[in-house]
Amino acid sequence: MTAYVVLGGVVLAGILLVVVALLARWMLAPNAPIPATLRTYESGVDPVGTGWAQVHVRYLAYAFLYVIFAVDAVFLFPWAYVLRDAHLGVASLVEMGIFVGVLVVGLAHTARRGLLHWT
Amino acid sequence: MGAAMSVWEVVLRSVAVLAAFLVLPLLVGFMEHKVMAHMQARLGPMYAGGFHGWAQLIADAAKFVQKDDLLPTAADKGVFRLAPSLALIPYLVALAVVPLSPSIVGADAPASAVVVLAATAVGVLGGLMAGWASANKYSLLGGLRSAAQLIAYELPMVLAVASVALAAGTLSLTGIATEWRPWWLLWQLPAAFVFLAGGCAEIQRPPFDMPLADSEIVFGPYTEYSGLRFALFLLAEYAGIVLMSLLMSVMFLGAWHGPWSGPLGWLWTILKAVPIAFLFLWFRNSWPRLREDQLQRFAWLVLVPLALVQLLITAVGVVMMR
Amino acid sequence: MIHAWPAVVLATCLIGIGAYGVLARRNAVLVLIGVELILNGANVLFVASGATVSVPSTAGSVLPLFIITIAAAEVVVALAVVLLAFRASGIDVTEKS
Amino acid sequence: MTALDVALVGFGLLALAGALLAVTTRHIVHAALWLVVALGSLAGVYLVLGAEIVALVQLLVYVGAIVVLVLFALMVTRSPIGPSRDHATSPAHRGVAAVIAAGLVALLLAVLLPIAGSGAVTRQVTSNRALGADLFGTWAWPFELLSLLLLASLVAALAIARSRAVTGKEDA
Repeated sequence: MTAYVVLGGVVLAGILLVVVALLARWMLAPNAPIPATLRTYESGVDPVGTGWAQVHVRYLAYAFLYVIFAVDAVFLFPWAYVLRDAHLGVASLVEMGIFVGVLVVGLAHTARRGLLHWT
Repeated sequence: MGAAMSVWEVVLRSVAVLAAFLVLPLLVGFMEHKVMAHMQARLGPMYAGGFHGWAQLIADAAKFVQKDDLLPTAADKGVFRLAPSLALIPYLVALAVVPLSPSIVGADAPASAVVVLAATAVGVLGGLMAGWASANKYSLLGGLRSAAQLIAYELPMVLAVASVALAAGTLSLTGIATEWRPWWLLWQLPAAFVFLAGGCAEIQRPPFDMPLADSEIVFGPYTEYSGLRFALFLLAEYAGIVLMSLLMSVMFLGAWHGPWSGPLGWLWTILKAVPIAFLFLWFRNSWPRLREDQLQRFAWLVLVPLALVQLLITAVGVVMMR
Repeated sequence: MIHAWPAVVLATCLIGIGAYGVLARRNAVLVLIGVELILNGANVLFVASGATVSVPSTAGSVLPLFIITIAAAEVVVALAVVLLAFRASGIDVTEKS
Repeated sequence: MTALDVALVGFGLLALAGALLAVTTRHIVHAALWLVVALGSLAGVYLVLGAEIVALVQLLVYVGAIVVLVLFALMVTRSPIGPSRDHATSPAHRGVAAVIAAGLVALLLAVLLPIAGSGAVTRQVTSNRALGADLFGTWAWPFELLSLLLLASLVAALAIARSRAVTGKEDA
């Protein structure tokens, strides 16, 4: 687990990098904002409404799919250690086959309902 | 790596990883300048630094630092400021666990393959935060596209990594590369393809650059960013190319396996990563952008099933050969 | 060497904060955030007891994995319902992206 | 206090601060982002407690998937920049909630602290290999049931999210 101490050090180094970079900018860059440069950029046209706009719900369907399959993928990792095991190897193959098979039904269902096709 | 590690060693390792993180993306960026130029029958940068414009990106960095860093009035200031770091630092963490040779590795975590995946999964938040905090419709749309794309392609990548981890019987990248045998090139070929496509989408390079799509939504989540913060996003993109190329090399191409691999192992790992990085640049020059829905369909109906079939092949192979 | 009680205090406080979030918030998504905190408090307890028992046991790691899975399933269904409620409130969320 | 204790308390305080801000901030999207801070620090807590896989899964699934889903849901519904008063509850309401939450904490502490003990013990690091063996051995049946739960929730969520009943039109 000592590797994670190094990873902590690496994260601190990354934060330090960003801080030093922004400090350099603070010292070197001019800061002369005018209202026009601070306005929301909408391709040269005057901005309409506020920045928040409603976007399509279809993105949520992808997120649903991902969350479900991400947790499925989680169990693949411990599996890597078990598959070579003399006692559990074949049994775990069958268990994982059923587990993934059930979820593939979900993916097939999603595809059949046309959620992955836009018009 | 011994159980006890002095503070100095931790500092030294962190600084070494940081140095690699700053130098390698510059090399890839320069390679892109030149490769792209020659593919388009141009010369590319020729002046900065003298020899074929080698210092062009350093000059660019000096320019970015001196540019006015705009903070739009309507933006959510705190989140807006934080987003570039959140896009950048995960790649640094991921790079820290990638081994160049059995002994040259920043942090040899027991489950380093999962560390890489967890880090890139956290990186998704960077684009989403940038898109939302910019208070710009293009940005929000780009941020959503970016997050939807990253999560859609994260999954095939997870499955591809799981496949090699199964084949090697370990979650450590060092362990995977040690167990690697030349015939894995064939056995793990579908996983390698899935990882390459997923990796290309993960770093949002053409043909998977819908989140940026300059002709549709200006520059996606980065529309409102300027100066140094924008440069940090760019650095993250090139660090992503470095990371994905090295991972391909370590997991699928055998990393340090090759003649004289003892002392020169690290050189093999890097030499195997260079063609992959070249591929990413080549893709950008050869292929047009996909459409948003085509992108999602490709992930869910091609890559995920392919990766699942690969998992089955790997698992049955491991059980048969045991 | 490690003490068990800081982890227990952390878990308890997380559960308390989560409960406050569930009780004091009216936005459904914010209530959900409170629920997630409660679930994480339970996870901390599991992991802490797995780390401090005298006999090595993996249950302290397996059960959190299960809880995370169940949390994922719960969030997916809950957010689908939230979305439905939002549509039912008469706002058109089908605007072309 | 040992080095592990210091690390645990550090990550724990960070997690508590994130959690507290997540349930009190008036900015809806900020609440989800503070939740990221809380969940990320908890991954650190799990690492200190020697549960590597749980820590990484926390980042991969909780931060990378569940919070992203929550942010998606916020962004397709209503999430303006700046504080939002629509969902605020009255101070009395919040006071009662705080009292109930404090009571819950006191009750749980009274039960759990005596069990936890006050002495230092050896930290057990969970081996990834043992975790796999138990998951596919001892816990095989709950594991299989989880796949059914996930399938059911996916189908249900898609059915709800696309129900025609409310908007009366089908788009996609």
